[in-house]
Amino acid sequence: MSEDKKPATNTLGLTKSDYKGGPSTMCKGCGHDRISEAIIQASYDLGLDATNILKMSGIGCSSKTPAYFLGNAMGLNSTHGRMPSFATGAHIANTSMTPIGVSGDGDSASIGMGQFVHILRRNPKMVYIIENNGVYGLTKGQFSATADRQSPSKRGAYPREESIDLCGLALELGATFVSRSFSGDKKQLVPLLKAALSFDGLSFIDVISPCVTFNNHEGSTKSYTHQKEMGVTFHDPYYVSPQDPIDIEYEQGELREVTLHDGSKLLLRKLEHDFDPTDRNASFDAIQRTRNKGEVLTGLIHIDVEARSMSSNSGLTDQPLSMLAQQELRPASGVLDRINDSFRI
Amino acid sequence: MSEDKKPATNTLGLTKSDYKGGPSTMCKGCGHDRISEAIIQASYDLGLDATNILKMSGIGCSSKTPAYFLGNAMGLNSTHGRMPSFATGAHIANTSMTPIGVSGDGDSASIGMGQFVHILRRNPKMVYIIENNGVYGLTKGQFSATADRQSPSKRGAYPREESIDLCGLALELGATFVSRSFSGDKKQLVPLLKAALSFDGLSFIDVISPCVTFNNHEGSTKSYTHQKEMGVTFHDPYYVSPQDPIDIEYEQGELREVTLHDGSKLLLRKLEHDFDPTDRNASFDAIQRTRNKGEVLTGLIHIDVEARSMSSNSGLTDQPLSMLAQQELRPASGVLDRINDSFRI
Amino acid sequence: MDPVINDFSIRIATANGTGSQTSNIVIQRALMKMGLAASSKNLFPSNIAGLPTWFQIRVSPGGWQTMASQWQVLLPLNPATIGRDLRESEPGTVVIENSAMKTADSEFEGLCRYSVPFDQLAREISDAKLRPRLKNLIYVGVVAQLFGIPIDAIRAALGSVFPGKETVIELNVNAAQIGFDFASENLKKQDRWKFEPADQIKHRILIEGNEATALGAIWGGVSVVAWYPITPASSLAEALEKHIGDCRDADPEGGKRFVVIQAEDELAAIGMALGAGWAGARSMTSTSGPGISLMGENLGFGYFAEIPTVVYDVQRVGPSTGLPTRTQQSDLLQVAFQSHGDTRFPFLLPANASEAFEFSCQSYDLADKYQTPVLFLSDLDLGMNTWISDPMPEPTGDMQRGKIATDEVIARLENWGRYRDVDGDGIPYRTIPGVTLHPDTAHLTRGSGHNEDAEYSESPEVYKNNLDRLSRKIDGMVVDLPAPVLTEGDAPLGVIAFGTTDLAMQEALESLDSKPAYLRIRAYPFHEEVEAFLAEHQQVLVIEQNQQGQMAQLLRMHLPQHADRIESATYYGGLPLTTQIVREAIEQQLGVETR
Amino acid sequence: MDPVINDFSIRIATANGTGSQTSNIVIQRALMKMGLAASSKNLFPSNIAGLPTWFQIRVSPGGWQTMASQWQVLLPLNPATIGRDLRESEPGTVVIENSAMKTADSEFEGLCRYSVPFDQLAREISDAKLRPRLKNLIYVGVVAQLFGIPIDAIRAALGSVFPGKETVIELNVNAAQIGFDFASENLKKQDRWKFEPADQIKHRILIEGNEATALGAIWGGVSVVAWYPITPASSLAEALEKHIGDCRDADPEGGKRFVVIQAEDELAAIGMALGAGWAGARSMTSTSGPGISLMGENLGFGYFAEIPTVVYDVQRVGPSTGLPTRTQQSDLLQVAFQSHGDTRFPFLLPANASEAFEFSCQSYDLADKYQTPVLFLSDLDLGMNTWISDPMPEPTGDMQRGKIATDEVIARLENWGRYRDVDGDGIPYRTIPGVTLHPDTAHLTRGSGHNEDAEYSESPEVYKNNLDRLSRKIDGMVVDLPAPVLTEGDAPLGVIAFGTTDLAMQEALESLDSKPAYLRIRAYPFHEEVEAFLAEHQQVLVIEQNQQGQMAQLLRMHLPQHADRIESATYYGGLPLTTQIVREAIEQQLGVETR
Ligand SMILES: Cc1ncc(C[n+]2csc(CCOP(=O)(O)OP(=O)(O)O)c2C)c(N)n1
Ligand SMILES: Cc1ncc(C[n+]2csc(CCOP(=O)(O)OP(=O)(O)O)c2C)c(N)n1
Ligand code: SF4
Ligand code: SF4
Ligand SMILES: [Mg+2]
Ligand SMILES: [Mg+2]
Repeated sequence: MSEDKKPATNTLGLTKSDYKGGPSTMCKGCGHDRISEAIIQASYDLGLDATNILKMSGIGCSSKTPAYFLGNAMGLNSTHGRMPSFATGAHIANTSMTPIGVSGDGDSASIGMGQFVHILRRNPKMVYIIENNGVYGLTKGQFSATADRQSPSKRGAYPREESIDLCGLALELGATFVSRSFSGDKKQLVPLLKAALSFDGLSFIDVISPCVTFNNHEGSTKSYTHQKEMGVTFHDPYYVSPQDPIDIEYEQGELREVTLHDGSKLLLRKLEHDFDPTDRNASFDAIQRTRNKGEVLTGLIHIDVEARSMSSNSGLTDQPLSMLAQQELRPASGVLDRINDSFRI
Repeated sequence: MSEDKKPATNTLGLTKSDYKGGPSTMCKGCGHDRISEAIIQASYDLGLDATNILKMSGIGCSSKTPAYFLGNAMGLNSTHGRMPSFATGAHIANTSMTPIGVSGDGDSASIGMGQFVHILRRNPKMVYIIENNGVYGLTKGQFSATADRQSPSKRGAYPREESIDLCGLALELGATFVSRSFSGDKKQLVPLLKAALSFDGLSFIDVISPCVTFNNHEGSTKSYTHQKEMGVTFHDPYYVSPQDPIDIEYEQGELREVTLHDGSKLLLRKLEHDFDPTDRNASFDAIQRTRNKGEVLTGLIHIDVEARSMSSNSGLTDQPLSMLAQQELRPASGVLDRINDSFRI
Repeated sequence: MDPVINDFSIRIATANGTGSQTSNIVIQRALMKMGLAASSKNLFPSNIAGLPTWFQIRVSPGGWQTMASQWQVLLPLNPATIGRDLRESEPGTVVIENSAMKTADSEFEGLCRYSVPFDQLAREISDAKLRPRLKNLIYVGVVAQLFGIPIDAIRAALGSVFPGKETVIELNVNAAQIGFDFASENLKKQDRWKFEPADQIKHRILIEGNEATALGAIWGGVSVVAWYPITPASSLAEALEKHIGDCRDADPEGGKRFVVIQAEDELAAIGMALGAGWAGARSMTSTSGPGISLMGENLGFGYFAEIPTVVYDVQRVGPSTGLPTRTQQSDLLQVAFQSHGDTRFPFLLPANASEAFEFSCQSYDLADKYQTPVLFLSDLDLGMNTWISDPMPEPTGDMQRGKIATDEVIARLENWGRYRDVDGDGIPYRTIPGVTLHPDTAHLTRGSGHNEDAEYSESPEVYKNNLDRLSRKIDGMVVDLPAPVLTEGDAPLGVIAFGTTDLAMQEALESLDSKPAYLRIRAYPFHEEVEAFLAEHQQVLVIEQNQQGQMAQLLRMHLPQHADRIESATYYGGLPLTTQIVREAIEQQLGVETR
Repeated sequence: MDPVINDFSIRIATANGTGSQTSNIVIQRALMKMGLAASSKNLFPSNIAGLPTWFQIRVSPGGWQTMASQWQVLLPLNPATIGRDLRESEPGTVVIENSAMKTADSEFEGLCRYSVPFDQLAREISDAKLRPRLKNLIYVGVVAQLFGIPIDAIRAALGSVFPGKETVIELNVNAAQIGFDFASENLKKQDRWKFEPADQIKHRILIEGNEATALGAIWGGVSVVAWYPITPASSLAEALEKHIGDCRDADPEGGKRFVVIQAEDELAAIGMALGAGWAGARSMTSTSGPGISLMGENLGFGYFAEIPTVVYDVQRVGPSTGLPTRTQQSDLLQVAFQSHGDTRFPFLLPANASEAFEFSCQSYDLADKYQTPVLFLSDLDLGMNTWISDPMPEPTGDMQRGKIATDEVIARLENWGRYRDVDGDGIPYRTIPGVTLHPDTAHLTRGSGHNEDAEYSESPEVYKNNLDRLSRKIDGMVVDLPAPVLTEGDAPLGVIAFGTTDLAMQEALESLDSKPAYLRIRAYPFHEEVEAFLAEHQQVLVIEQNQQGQMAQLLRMHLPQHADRIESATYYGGLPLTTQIVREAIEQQLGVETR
């Protein structure tokens, strides 16, 4: 009778579901799933050819998510904290491939800090997303280095150390694309991802992504679940309460107080629309200023449009190294004779 | 005939040579030796009891130097890049001991970056010195992560990556004592060391310390030797030219252009005497401003006098953990019965 | 059909994160309240919520805690695995199914089926918000009614799970009662399985291996703990942090006598542990495979610089990330020769929870006495399952802090040097900053070549002598390491096993007509008894939970004269070892031998 | 006193950083210009300037390049070591001393002493600023005059050291002439040592092992190099970077076909190498002991995820920092079982520079074909000393990239899966992003449990099958690994050695009356020939350069049926192995056997 409703397609003639991956195994309501969705949306919008993407990750709940988006892209789920080096190697082997690196705050800010710092310096063309929940999700709720100093963990202890501001750190290290968003802020995150995918260099996105299951306590700025129900505290370590994800929308320049499920508050400050992210001093100032006020700055904090990526700088041939043939790799016959001769005394 | 000239002594009745170590095996003129001398001087001036110091280091020329100062102090020359963790463990085992950690830019800014970042967050009471020459001395002249972007190495290649400003990084990470000096500027370095030794927290000192033997090329900002003599370039990789160390003296607020042996220039800007290092925003500004001008800021850049060290925060007993006796460590008899009971179903 | 009393297993299949684990524990504890040594195995996924998980409870007349290779009762409550769960069940297995799942009748063929409308029953829980947490208790009630667990035992079990929380307990009991009532009214007992009170537990306790290990460390005097989270080791450090404040008195001003540091990674954790060990504190770190691999370089430093510390490796399935929530004994070769160069690391192999306590406690004496990192190798099965265990034994004797270069020692020895072997046992007198105050003791500890006075040296002779002394020292440890345990047999076969394999070995031995002699190795390097055992048996079978037969390989290396008679039987699927696997391996070996 | 021609060694003791190394090389090369196979050993400290260093040059009729255990000529030019240098010299040794050192005459007793006022002679070098660099050439002149090296040979040698730098060459020749003239005028030849031209070198080249290894990598097609500096491996990556731009053509626009990345550490270096290998490039990293220890976790990932890459371990003296500038073969056990869990890594054992080239080149085919990290184990002796070597052999045959899941393969196999063993050899068809474009090839490579289709799995059977396939794959490599080299003998003994021990073995064999059979192992896992060799010999001696007899241990593990007959002889002082040590070990063994 009626015609079949065809799903919408993008410039490549692909539907949005062509950009999906396998079913997620995150906890229901986990912020990480929202980020996967944003990646799917941005890729669809851009008409991305997923076979030119390399999904790279470390270890953690966040690092599992590459299984849940861009099912047509190859991916590598490496070791804990080492995504940056694997991504660098994979990308340089074939610079026509853009890595989307997904990491966690434990993965990048604790064990992976060294590689995080050094990949920022190297600046390969890739998207580097940290799904930042201030906690080790997969190992069940220990603090990470981005945990707020004032947040008690599930067992009630306070982290004793200074929390790391990943965007401030990236900026200090000379990163050329520094941004932050919130997992449930599709309106901000999707465009940021699109910009990131188009940038010639490392685009860093710090995405605050609340962990439903751990970090769930009053006073936390990165969580949105609760353990108390009907005045009865269960303390059941084996029960993971399914939650609805938090979605938010707010305007540029606005300060948004996100009230989380447990009643705790997170102050997000979106950059003004006339903010000039190409001015590095202004970027420093903006971070510094909001930080002093206890706000978390979101948006494209810094971009250096003149920066060139490691790959652009490397003087490499256009043909991927991974595809060079024997005649391009092995010196012509005769060269070894010449070399041998040069070692004759 | 005349009375023996007795050497001067300090408050402990010790002479300066009581603070010396074994003979140095650095190259003649190496900046690192000047730093050892400054440590000896500061310790003598303070009347330090060296048996309360733990000399800690990693691997590198710089990391060898603890053998050359404070011969009465115990020391531990650990593995490459891991001094921070060894120092943390040693100090917490006995908080009445203050570590003087000596590291290199390779040791701390490359392989050791993760531990460097995290010890800054933890903030144990210790002095953390990076003898910064922009180069891997002991492995013969490869770039380190603090090499200037514009400096060609001995073989003429340029580092492709952004150079790390260790003080900027420390400040961003919330370090509570951030300072920089030059190995040959005794007048600045000795007082800084004295302040550092008295501070309750991690006192970070980035000391620019030219490598005589490598990094020796025109245009470098961290070297002071030369390969050309009489117009004849030897390129003799086996000859290490002995040099005089560079000593400088300049006033607060002054910009000092240090002309190095090879003709290259280093612009040092000493902080004004009225600079308020307790204002963290001012510290950020000062670093940022000088950096924009291509100057290297020296002096006590930041100090948070209210900060408390890891040890002060840890709620530890005053008695060193290393000295607790069995009766303080092993629960009284009876406790285990109670514990066993608690596991009875 | 005669009833079978107290001799069957219940397998419960659910998804993780649903809270079913609490219900499972309640069943186990309720049985214990009846005096039954109900053991449990938790087979959980590497995931937080939603993936398949199984819990298996076993009761047997012998009180065996080995995982049963078959279950007699199945609760296939996870739609994702029900097909497979049913297929893997033997004919006659009792199945308590959720009638809402609408599984084809054909799938239940040959099985003894009870259908329960769990979802419908759940609606009887009045509060909708609490329903998801409480509904699992319904199957507890059904099981209780069908197999003879009194509701009072359930209530008592809940009391031990939620101590003091009367409201919570009541809410849970009520939910269980729903299942209980449904079963009494609607299910007609068609099977022969039954629980009855007994006196199997006696003085024993229920404890996780990791918790016992952690308590052992406290009694061992650990004061600096540096760790990095990783399954299945996390609960060790977490249990330690939980208990140490209670067990160890603070000073009169309330100052703590320990510190627990969550390090940024395993490289830092071992660095801190070694730094603290060097400075004289008893220190430790705990991890699993990937962390052990990262510790290699620093462990080598500890070996060569001679620094005491204790490293716990709760083994999981490798290689790489492997199966992080499954059990294995596959880090032996890695640990024994960890780090480049000629190194060797002693390790301890606890087989049960009370040994976990004992060896853990003892490790600190060993590390101090021999001035070297000591490895403690348990596994996920021991570490993360609960065990009905002998009580943890109060350590006898005083702490041994080993040889320390006190002023008295230095005066006595004349020629003291940090690395000088004055007693002929390879063990020098060590320094502790702030304790050894004699000016001669100041030196720079290093991982590079050093002479007996701890001075830098590149001399070949100095180097060789030092390495030989180190080797002598490690070999000499056997006198203090836990000796192997011998069980005599009558069959012409000797069997060697270690760690958690012990339980399956013991049960297998009981069931075998012709019994091989059994040697349980408890430490490396090996005692002389191991050589003697090999010498006495024409054929030796090493049973272990890894692919390569790593213990067999270590034995072949160190006792080459017997290498040709060492056979290897391995299981490495990651599940707790069953008696059946062990028995078959032995029978096969005996068959080959006697044929 | 009859002259002895071309059969003695010269040992030169100086401090490092003084430029003496240049002079030493000039002597060696001058001898080569005379047609002599003058070999050299450089014994340098872990330091940049000022510590003791020795350089030993050997000429022998057989052209042996083994380090001589004694020297016939000594130049004790370092005041810090002169006493010991003299004491270690045998009676009759010729000593060329610096008369300014004022060593007591008694120290020279029994030695043949030539005194040279080096400092005074140095003043004849007119330019004071250049004097420190040139003055070492004076001893070159003295040696030349005393033992018969023509000044022209010195000049020619300098030409090869400073190619094209005529002024520099002249300045140096002039300085050498000062010494030469002094010797002719003042020293009366009292010894019998003499060089004479000969034709020992033939077609051979002079090359460092690391440089040959680097060239092998270029010919092997490496395109991604990630490394971190460490002695004695640095010169491998540095040589590679030096040569690759010249040897490998850029594209027509000048685009490079390789990249060399100095990583921030070894963890990152192996990560990059594996990332690149996974993405399809031929990749490598190079390091030494401490770096290998840090790579453990990622190597295990490479093993389990099946990623090709080549890892060079230029071994130095461990454990820990050990003696970083001394040689050893002590990483075997570490490398074979690196990483937690059941892993196994194949490794290659080159014995000389041309094999270094060959094996290095071949490693890339092996890694690609077997989809696994391949280890290349050389050592400081091979890597950092110069060797008179057969020319590097042009590789025969084409590069082998192994099985790749092209569209054609996928169509043909129907049931392709990333980890499915369709050919029965354990080797699956791998994917390369951008090359394997079939939609079915997209998957997530992981270090956690996975099935044949690369999907996440916690199934025990899937895990076991996968691990067994991996094991089969690694075992299967022997067909492509370099086979052992057998030298028949007549004594009732078989000797096994490998790597740089080969040279001393060969020289020892030549000198022995009764010759044992000699098997040189060139790779792990072992070929059948190794088993056969063990089976054929009642007694087998494994000679190696480490403390534990690590190769002997590997043999005992893998060939237990022969374990009881495997004896071990080890040297681990860190100096290059001498023939004497090997000969004595064999003689002792034969003595025991024949007595
Ligand atoms: C070497 C190593 N150490 C420890 C672990 C255990 N581990 C797995 S995930 C994880 C932390 C993950 O935290 P994060 O990166 O923040 O991810 P999240 O789960 O919070 O998304 C840890 C410590 C590991 N897999 N490997
Ligand atoms: C794990 C490891 N990797 C590499 C090395 C080799 N190594 C020794 S010192 C050094 C660099 C030292 O540089 P830096 O810290 O800047 O000290 P400097 O010599 O310049 O003072 C390196 C890479 C090592 N010892 N250990
Ligand atoms: S544990 Fe936290 S981070 Fe992990 S899946 Fe659940 S909600 Fe997400
Ligand atoms: S190499 Fe450089 S850093 Fe090392 S001792 Fe010499 S001058 Fe100093
Ligand atoms: Mg996290
Ligand atoms: Mg340096």
